Amino acid sequence: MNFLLIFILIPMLMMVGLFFANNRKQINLITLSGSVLLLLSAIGLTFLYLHQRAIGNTAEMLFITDVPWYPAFNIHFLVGVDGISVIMLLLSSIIVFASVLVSWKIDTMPKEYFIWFSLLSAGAFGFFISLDLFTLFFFLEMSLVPKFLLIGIWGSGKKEYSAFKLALMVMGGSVLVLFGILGIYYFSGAESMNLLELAKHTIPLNIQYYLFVSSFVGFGIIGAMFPFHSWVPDGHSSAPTSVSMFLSGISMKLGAYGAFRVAIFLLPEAAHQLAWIFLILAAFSVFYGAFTALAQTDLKYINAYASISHCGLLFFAFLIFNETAITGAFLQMISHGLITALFFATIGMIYSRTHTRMINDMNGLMKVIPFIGVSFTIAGLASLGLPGFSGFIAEMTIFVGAFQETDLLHRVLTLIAATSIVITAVYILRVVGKVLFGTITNKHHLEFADATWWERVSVIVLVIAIAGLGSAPMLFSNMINDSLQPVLNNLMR
Amino acid sequence: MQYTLLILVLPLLAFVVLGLVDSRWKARTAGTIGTTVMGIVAILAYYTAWSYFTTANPGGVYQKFIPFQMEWMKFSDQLHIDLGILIDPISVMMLVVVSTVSLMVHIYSLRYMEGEKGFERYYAFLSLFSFSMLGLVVATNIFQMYIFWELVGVSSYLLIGFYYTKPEAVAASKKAFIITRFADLFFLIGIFLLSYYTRTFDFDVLNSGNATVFAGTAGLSFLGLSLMNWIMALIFIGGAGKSAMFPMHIWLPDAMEGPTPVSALIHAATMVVAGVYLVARLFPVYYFFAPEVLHGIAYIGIFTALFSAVIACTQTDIKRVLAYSTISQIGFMMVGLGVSGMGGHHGLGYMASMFHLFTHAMFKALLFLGAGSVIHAVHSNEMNKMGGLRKYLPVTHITFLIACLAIAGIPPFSGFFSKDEILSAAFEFNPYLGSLLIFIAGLTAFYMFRLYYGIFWTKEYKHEHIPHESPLAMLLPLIFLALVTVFAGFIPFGKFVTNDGADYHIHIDLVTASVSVAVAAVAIAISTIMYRKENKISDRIVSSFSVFFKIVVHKFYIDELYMFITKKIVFRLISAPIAWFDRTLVNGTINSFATVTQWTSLQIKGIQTGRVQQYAFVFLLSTLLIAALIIFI
Amino acid sequence: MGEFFSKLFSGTIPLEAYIVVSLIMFFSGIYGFLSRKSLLMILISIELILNSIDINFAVFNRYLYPGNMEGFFFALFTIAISACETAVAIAIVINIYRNLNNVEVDSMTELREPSANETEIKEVNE
Amino acid sequence: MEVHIVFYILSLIIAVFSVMAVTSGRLIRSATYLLFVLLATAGLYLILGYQYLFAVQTAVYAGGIMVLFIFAILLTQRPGGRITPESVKQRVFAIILSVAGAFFSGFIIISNIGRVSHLVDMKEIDSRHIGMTLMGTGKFQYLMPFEVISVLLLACIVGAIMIARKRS
Repeated sequence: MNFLLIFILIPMLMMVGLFFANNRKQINLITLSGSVLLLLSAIGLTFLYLHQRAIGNTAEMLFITDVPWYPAFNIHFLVGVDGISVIMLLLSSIIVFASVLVSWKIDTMPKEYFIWFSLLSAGAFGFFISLDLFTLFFFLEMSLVPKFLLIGIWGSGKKEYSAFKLALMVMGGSVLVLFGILGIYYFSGAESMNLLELAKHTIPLNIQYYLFVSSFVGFGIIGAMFPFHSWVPDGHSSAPTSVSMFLSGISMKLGAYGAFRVAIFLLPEAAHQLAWIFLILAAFSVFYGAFTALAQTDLKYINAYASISHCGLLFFAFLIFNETAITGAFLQMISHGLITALFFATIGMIYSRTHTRMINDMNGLMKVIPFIGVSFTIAGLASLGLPGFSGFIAEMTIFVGAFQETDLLHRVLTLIAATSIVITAVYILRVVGKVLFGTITNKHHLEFADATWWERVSVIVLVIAIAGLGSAPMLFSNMINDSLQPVLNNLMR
Repeated sequence: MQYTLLILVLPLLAFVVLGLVDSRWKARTAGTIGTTVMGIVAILAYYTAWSYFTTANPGGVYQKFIPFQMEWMKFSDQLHIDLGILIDPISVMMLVVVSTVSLMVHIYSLRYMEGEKGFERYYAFLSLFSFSMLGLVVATNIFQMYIFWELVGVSSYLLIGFYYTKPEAVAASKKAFIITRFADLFFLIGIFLLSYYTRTFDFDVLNSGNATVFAGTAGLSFLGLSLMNWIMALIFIGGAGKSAMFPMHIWLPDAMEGPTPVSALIHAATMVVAGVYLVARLFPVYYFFAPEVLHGIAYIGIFTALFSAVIACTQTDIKRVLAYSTISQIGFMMVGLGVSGMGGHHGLGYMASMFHLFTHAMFKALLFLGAGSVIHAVHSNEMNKMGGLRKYLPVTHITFLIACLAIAGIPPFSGFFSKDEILSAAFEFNPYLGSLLIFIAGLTAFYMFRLYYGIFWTKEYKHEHIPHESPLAMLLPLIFLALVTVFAGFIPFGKFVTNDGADYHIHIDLVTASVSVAVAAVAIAISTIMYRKENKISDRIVSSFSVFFKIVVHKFYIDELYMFITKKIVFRLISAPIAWFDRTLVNGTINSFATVTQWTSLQIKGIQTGRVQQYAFVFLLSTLLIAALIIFI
Repeated sequence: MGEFFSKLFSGTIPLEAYIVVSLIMFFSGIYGFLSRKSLLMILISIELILNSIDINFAVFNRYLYPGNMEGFFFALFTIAISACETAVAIAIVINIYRNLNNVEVDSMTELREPSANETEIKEVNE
Repeated sequence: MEVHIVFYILSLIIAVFSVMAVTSGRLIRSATYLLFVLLATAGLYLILGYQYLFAVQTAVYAGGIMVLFIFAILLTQRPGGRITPESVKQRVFAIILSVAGAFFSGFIIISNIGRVSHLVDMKEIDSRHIGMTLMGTGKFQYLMPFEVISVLLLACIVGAIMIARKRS
């Protein structure tokens, strides 16, 4: 039995278990033990992977399982991991663990909530381990429906609107992705949906153009690239806390990961030719998200736009096509995933106490809820790229990579993207200053209780992950680097 | 010299421990831990200095040591960030300065901050700051420097905003962070460009003076300036931001909202001279590859010195006066570096600048701590709430006076020696520059004594309760720093710190010295006449220059300009329109897809009226038509 | 002329004659179904239609397949079914009358979706 | 000869009263006209030699269904009240359609005249035969539909009562 299947099996078993659970205690036990197991398996997988590499296993993908699924179309259930997938799994399991803890005491229909949440995580995990285009698409779709329900039922504010918007836009993205995938399958002549197999075939350039645009835009919608980002602010702000964490921490990464694995890896020539268009969009996205965040007054909107800005940076880095920048992009993926999850977690905690997310309605919360306040500040500082936290490493790697390209377009776009460093500081400090500092003006706010133990555990796990990545980046960057070579070879052919 | 690693590790540990336990320990325990750690660090720093300066110059030239180095992050085969410790004359000198001032502030704060809420937090932040600043000065490469540069920035942010319930403090901390961050962006771009063309971050390689390192930039220029000039200018902007050079000086006076010991440590002695240290660190690169920028630094330095000295003459908040004086003195240091050459007598400016950095750190820390003592006694920052305090605060008074004399450049206090070297270097570079510098030195003497008289002489302010001298823990640092201020001038600084590592014997240029002392003496005299006793002279002068005075009091409206740029331009003209664009156009487009779909479906739905007769009609009609079609065609 | 009349009144009655009669009945029923508002009128129209079909069944059976009885029985069953239909329909009509106090088709709108011109397009937007 | 005359009279009755039944302004009159039509139809069956069908038509239609109609009309209409007139548009459309349909069908009938019109014999079907056919299970025998219809009738009776009963 393949180790990777654990990542799909555990959520599935959780769903079954939850289905038969009949009291709160059992639900809590199942969700907690499931998420802890996931986290442990991810850590275990990391070590297994490092061990395999250490004993000299240089295969491109490890732990491969290949089961024919629908032979008529050469569809296989094909999973396997390289360093990138391993760290994405690690990221996902950390976020799943943290978000389960944050929603630990959700009041309405906890059983159903966690069932859908498990399905959502199964989709994400499956996505990261699949090597077959169809399997990939299957898991991408699998994670879509739960989002719609989770936001539509357990959300707040304009939840129906947001749920519909998110589901429809992401579905639109999926359609484009599907178009790209089928195009790749038919035109490559590989008679296989296997990523590695497809990479060996060259698709005619004029067809690659269409397929690249289609699949990149499709994944761009899922990954919230300007101008396809408009589901992000509404979706994030309406979603319940843990779903917000999951959405921005993992779901948006599905888009970027897919764009890399499918669009860039399989269509390298078109990627080279068309990169400039998307490079401009991505650089603008960075700048745009940051400035928009500056004008927001809702905490979740601020973070949503910050996510757009940071994810724009990620696409920007991918499209530079050099090793350093792409390494940076993956570091940014993990880093942003963790930071934004921490952000949403703390915002959720604040919201559950104040029942408002408008920064103008809050003041001086640091005094009453110091733990949450400190966590929020840490999230802010990490987000603005303070050394010692992961954001710094990721941004620096990206920019070092970006500065390797000397032509005018890259230089100008890099400078535009780099301005976000300052703007990020401005909006983060504005929020921190308004919400946490100052004196409390609302008398009710004096009665708040600080974080409960499960909230603390969730925050601490995230902070440790952020600080760990920020202070020992080499481990992860080496894992990414190991796995980048095939892609780079493909890009340079 | 592996033990130097402890200098960094100990404060970091202290930060982590103090930060984690937060308020679970008694305040005093936290303070003691912090202070003890800092004491050990200071001892280690002194030991390092002693062993380095006594043993490391075989053949009369100081060697560089890298006792510790590890690869931290690898970008590509050539580019990687290392974390390490670089021991050379200036880093050792800075180690001494930072650890000394930090230790003094730690001791001083034990009583000054006593009873404050968040005492442990305060010490945690102080430790964090000490760690970052020490890491900054021993950085082996420019990227490590940037990392610690950011860390000092954030610890400064945290400490300025220590009184987080005070809106001014919060605003000031934000301002400080954002402005330095803005400058750091340029620094960072400079680093990226530099590293791209030189394929290294290492100071060792950069400072080797080897032109092949910079071969990548040869022949490249942009807007008429060579690329190296651009890069070094960008890097200098970063330094200028931290060192509060015009026009990025506005954060420093506001930063005085933080606790006074913090101002002494961060905003007078250590962090704000990081920019000077950066230029000194990269001096060979500036000198050989970007001389135009180096001269630019001199001009910016002198303009800032003049500008802030003028403002300092009009301020009434004693900490703000000191802040402007700090800016002005950093301007002096920048001038020293800007006019310097390489090696031997040409390197006088460099040596002088470092010397001034050293002495300034001591006497400015002393001034701030003294001001803190005064504030502690009268609970106000405003000069008009003081006056006649010399009777109540004798020790503070004496030490403050010593510091004033030192900054005014009166021999034999340390400031005289260091400032005099800068003046000589400036005269050699350009006599006009030198003269202007002497004038600024005179202004310095004037406003410092205005401050001194305003606090300790003039008419006595009626206090609600009689001010009393500060406790011993606060006085000890004052006395220690006063002693250093008195005697530091006699350190043969040229023996230790020069830009080529070789020995340089300081000799005092008598002409320059006498002129500057005379100017200072006259300035002090004028100040004495105007401010020692309460009189109308100053008011009369103010009223005769009322317009000019008003402009100066408002700090030349630079703050207002910044507010205009940020509020009006960034928020109103960029951010708000983009947000509007996002909500209406981008989002509107997406929504319009939905609206159009819904509209279409409603139109189609209109056919399904729900009227049976209509259905029957359509059904029959269609049947008829189809039948007709079948039959007739 | 006389020849025509004699033809009309001699020999067997042609099949078409019956069909024409049933045709008139059928289209009267159609007219009634389409034009009348009262549910009872519609029911009456339906009866007319059914009846005309019955005639057709019987006639075709008699003329074309006189040996068989399919048409005959079909007509028989149709009569039975129309009886059922009428019974249920009238029960419904009475029930509707109780609720709405009239029996017009247009007044029965309870279960109908409002049409486009009756409702404004709901703004999806905030 | 007599048969012809009877047929023409019956046809005339059917044609006229059908049209009147659907155009009349009063329900009770419509119902009456319908009754005439139904009876005339029964007459046609008689001409065709289907006495049994004639009996059923008379009993079920003209008897049972008409009674139902009249009850319904009496229950739902105020005495002497006219039903609200329909819109002209609706009528015009209905007329156009039905006339067009009639012409169309008529055209087909006319164009096919004479193809199938030979009546072989007109002899009456005896009731025994009908009974056997209805109850038999062999080919061309109708026990199954008969039973289905019976069940349907039962269901209709129950359903009609269920629907029409007053809810408390």
